[in-house]
Amino acid sequence: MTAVLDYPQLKAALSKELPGIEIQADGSFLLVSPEDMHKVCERLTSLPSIQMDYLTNLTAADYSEYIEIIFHLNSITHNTSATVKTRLTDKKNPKMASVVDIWRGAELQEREIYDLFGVFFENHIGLKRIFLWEGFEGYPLRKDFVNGH
Amino acid sequence: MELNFEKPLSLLTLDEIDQQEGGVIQSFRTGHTSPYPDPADWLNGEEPPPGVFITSVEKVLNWSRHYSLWPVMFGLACCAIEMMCMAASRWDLARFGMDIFRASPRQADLMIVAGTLTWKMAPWLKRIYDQMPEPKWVLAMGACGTSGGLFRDSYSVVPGFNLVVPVDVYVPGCPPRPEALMRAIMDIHEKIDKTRILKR
Amino acid sequence: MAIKTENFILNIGPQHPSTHGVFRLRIVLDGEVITDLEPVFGYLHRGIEKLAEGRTYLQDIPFTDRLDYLGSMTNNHAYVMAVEKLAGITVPERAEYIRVILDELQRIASHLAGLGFFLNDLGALQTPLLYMFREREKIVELFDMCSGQRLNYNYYRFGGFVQDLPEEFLPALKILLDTLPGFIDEYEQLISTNEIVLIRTKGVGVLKRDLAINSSAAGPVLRASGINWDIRRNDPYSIYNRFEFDIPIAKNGDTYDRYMIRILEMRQSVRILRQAVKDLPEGEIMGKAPKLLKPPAGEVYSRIEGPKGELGFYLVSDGTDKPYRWRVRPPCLLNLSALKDMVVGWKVADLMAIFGSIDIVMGEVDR
Amino acid sequence: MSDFWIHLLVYLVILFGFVIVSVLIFIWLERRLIGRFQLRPGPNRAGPFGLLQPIADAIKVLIKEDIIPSEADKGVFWLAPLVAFVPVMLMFAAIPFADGVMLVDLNIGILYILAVSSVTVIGIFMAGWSSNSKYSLLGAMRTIAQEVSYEIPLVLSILGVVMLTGSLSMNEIVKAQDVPFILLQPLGFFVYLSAAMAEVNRTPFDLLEAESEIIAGFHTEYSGMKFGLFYLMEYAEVLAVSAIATTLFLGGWQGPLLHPVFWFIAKVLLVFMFIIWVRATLPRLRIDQVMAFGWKFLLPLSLANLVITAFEILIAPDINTAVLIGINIAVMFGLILLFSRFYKLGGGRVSIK
Repeated sequence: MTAVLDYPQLKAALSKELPGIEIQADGSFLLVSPEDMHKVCERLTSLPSIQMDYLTNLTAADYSEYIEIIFHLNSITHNTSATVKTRLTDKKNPKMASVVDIWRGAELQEREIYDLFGVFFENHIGLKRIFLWEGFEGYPLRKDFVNGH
Repeated sequence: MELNFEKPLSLLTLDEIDQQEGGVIQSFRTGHTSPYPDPADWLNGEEPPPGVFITSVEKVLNWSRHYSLWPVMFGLACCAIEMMCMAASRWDLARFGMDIFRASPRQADLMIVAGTLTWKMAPWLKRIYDQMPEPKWVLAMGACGTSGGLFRDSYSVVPGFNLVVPVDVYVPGCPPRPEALMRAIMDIHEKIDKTRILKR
Repeated sequence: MAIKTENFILNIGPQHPSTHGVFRLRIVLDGEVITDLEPVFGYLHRGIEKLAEGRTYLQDIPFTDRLDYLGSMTNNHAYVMAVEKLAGITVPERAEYIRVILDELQRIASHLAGLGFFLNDLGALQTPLLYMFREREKIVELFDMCSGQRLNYNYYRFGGFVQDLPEEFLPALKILLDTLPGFIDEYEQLISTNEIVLIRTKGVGVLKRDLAINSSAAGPVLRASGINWDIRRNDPYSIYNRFEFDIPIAKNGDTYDRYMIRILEMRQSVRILRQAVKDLPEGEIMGKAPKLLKPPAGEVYSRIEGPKGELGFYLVSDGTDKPYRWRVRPPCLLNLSALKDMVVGWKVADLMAIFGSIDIVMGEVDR
Repeated sequence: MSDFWIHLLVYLVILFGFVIVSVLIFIWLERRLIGRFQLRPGPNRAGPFGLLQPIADAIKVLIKEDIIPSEADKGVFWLAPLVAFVPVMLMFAAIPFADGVMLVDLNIGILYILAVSSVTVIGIFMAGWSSNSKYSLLGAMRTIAQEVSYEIPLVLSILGVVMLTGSLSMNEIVKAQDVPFILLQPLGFFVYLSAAMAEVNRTPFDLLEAESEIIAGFHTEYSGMKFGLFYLMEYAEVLAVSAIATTLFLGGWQGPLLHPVFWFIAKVLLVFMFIIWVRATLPRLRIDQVMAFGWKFLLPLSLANLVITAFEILIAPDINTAVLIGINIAVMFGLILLFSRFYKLGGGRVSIK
């Protein structure tokens, strides 16, 4: 059975490793601020006790005040799973550091988020629209995108 | 609609090529809003004049086109699987002489467009249609062909193939059963038998 | 004085006999050897995730059929299970068993189609494809009996099924289960030891172990590289923990292993089907589910082991009858993230073999 | 003088009629047989048992629109089908249908056939090059590599037969076969058949128009009558190859009681069905594996075959044939197993910097 990590304990382990950043672990996920998301992800994959080496799913959701980026992670060795989220409050041009250098599987999923939500990922290895064509204006999966022709 | 590059293709960076293609798709989308009229001139043709020689030549030529209709592979989505099932052993399409699925449009007569057509794919469909030599027919397979089907109000789906190419036969169903597709191909055979070679 | 050679950019366009639908590859060739490769997606992007947000939960089930249209039953199961987890609906015993039967049948049908297309890309002029379509027709015949449709079934409902299996379903399934292992042995004799298939696939397109994990590959592609990760075993859903079957793992992750994994998985599916048919209980089919489903606000990520890999649904509900966010984890798309590392250095003919062995369906890649 | 012209005219009509009719029969046979291999009936609607299907194909292809791509090199594009088809027709001039019944009984018959048959490569390459499309160019390049490099094992395997008969004339070769040479020259037959299948681009060497890789190879851009000519050329080549195989190895028109021409056609059909059977079952080899197979496997085998035949002729001309056949077959299997042990087929991955 894939055990879900106990979030407060995970929060303790991470804040011991990275003293400066603040993480919330209230509900069923870990909430991290976008700036130090990259550092947290590095720790998650490098710590031998956690070792979240399998990025199952990376997606986004457009809420009224922020765009939420959701990481579903798995550890193949320990057979555990975790959900880590970050919220981009600036909805005009949301920006975030890309995690391609940590998980190669994130490349296509980040391109999809850029294409359908407009979230720009810094130092991504080839950030282009994946599904729509270059001249398409607007980001379809945003709630304010009118679905007409 | 041609992708006319000023510089040769190999010197262009990939982003410039993408920009060019994006521009083509965008202009294609705005340019194609009204559907092509369905070619139905064979319907109201009056009986051919009594000249024996003309009708028998026409009969032979139509017979040869009827039995040697080579389809071009244009499988887009789920309908393509049903098209393959029809070409497989149970509903063998080869009985009608159509077993060679030509990969290159130059040698094909019939284009079975099977699946959902998106605006990004539309210019390619038009180009493949233009590349096919003259006596050619189009069979729009599935609900996506007639009206965009399940995805009609999506931002990236062409609502009906007749916006892009003149369609001869529409096949309802999502996906239509192989028997329905076979029936549509027989409709095309009927159409071929009735066409007048020498336009009067 | 080195000869000045120029690279040859070839565009394996959206319409191509062996790209399994509308997938485009821009490859840079040096003679026959591929030096660079850039996949282009989006020619079948119908925007299903945007359309699904505009329809109620029940009306979204037909969308799941058209995602991976070679594995509609498993897609339905994944989505329906996610909504049941979200709304807390329980499924009766008989419905769980029927779901396992239909999933394993769909896995065999999807592997048969995938292997057929793969051998077609190796150049064996559709003959193996038509033999494997003969078996697939039998399974599609069974699905036609119970759901009335040959390809997009729309048969699952929240809480179970609307109609029970027709009475001629089980006898036909028993006949199929007796004949299928014979056919799989026939394929093994004809193909697995064929000299030309071995030369074309052994050691070609190797996906190493850590790159497979890092690039979130899933299903047969992951297990071919030697990683023991199968959702039915690691994170059992529905009643998979009641059946004993083993997970085929290969060692060196080349094209031959990906082919052999699918053959062995078909044998395991027949084993599961035999156990499921043996102790299929009687009882009602439909659990207690409201007609107009309004799940409580919240989110869920539930996943199953589809034929192509881990198929997950991430649903966010805001209490209304329409989902707020409807996300599919596409195994076919993520299996392609390491395509470049597997293909660079090989020849054009190998590109087709490697691409065929990953076995993707464009409906799920582009959504 | 005049009977020469009459002879020429009659035989020209016979040859053209024979080739056209047998190509039509071959097309029908191939589509029906591949259908039967794939559990499906194959064309049976056009006429009884689909017999009129090839005629329907031929008429349709002839009246199809003939497209010449705009950037194509018009002259070469137009000439390519001719340069590819004419040599195949020339090959039939020296093939004996019965004792002495042939257009011209050249005393260098087999040499003439081999010389003419290598001209089709130029026609195919002209087609690939002039249609100015990437896929055709890739197909053209593969053609040259494959057909030129399989010419050598082909010639060497035929040399074995010529050594046994002592003459190059096709008629003499058939007459000298009281025992069909397939028994005296099993290795020669094996090398000849594989090299001929590569010459004619049939699976497992059909790199040329590999549907799954490069669409339709050199005739991607051809349509209408030009494509019909290529289609005809492809089947005429297979007919020529099986006709040569029967005259050289299966004893040509020799047969117990029926008329010689009947035996000749029956054997040609037999070889053709074998080629269809191979095409319907085997997958395709990669281009570098085809090259390695040709140079590293077939070539040494044909050289070894020459040495053994020469050895047999010189040292022991009067062994009775049964022992000789036994030795040859044993040598054949020994050599094939020995060679296939220590040679690697084709390179693996090229490391890209």
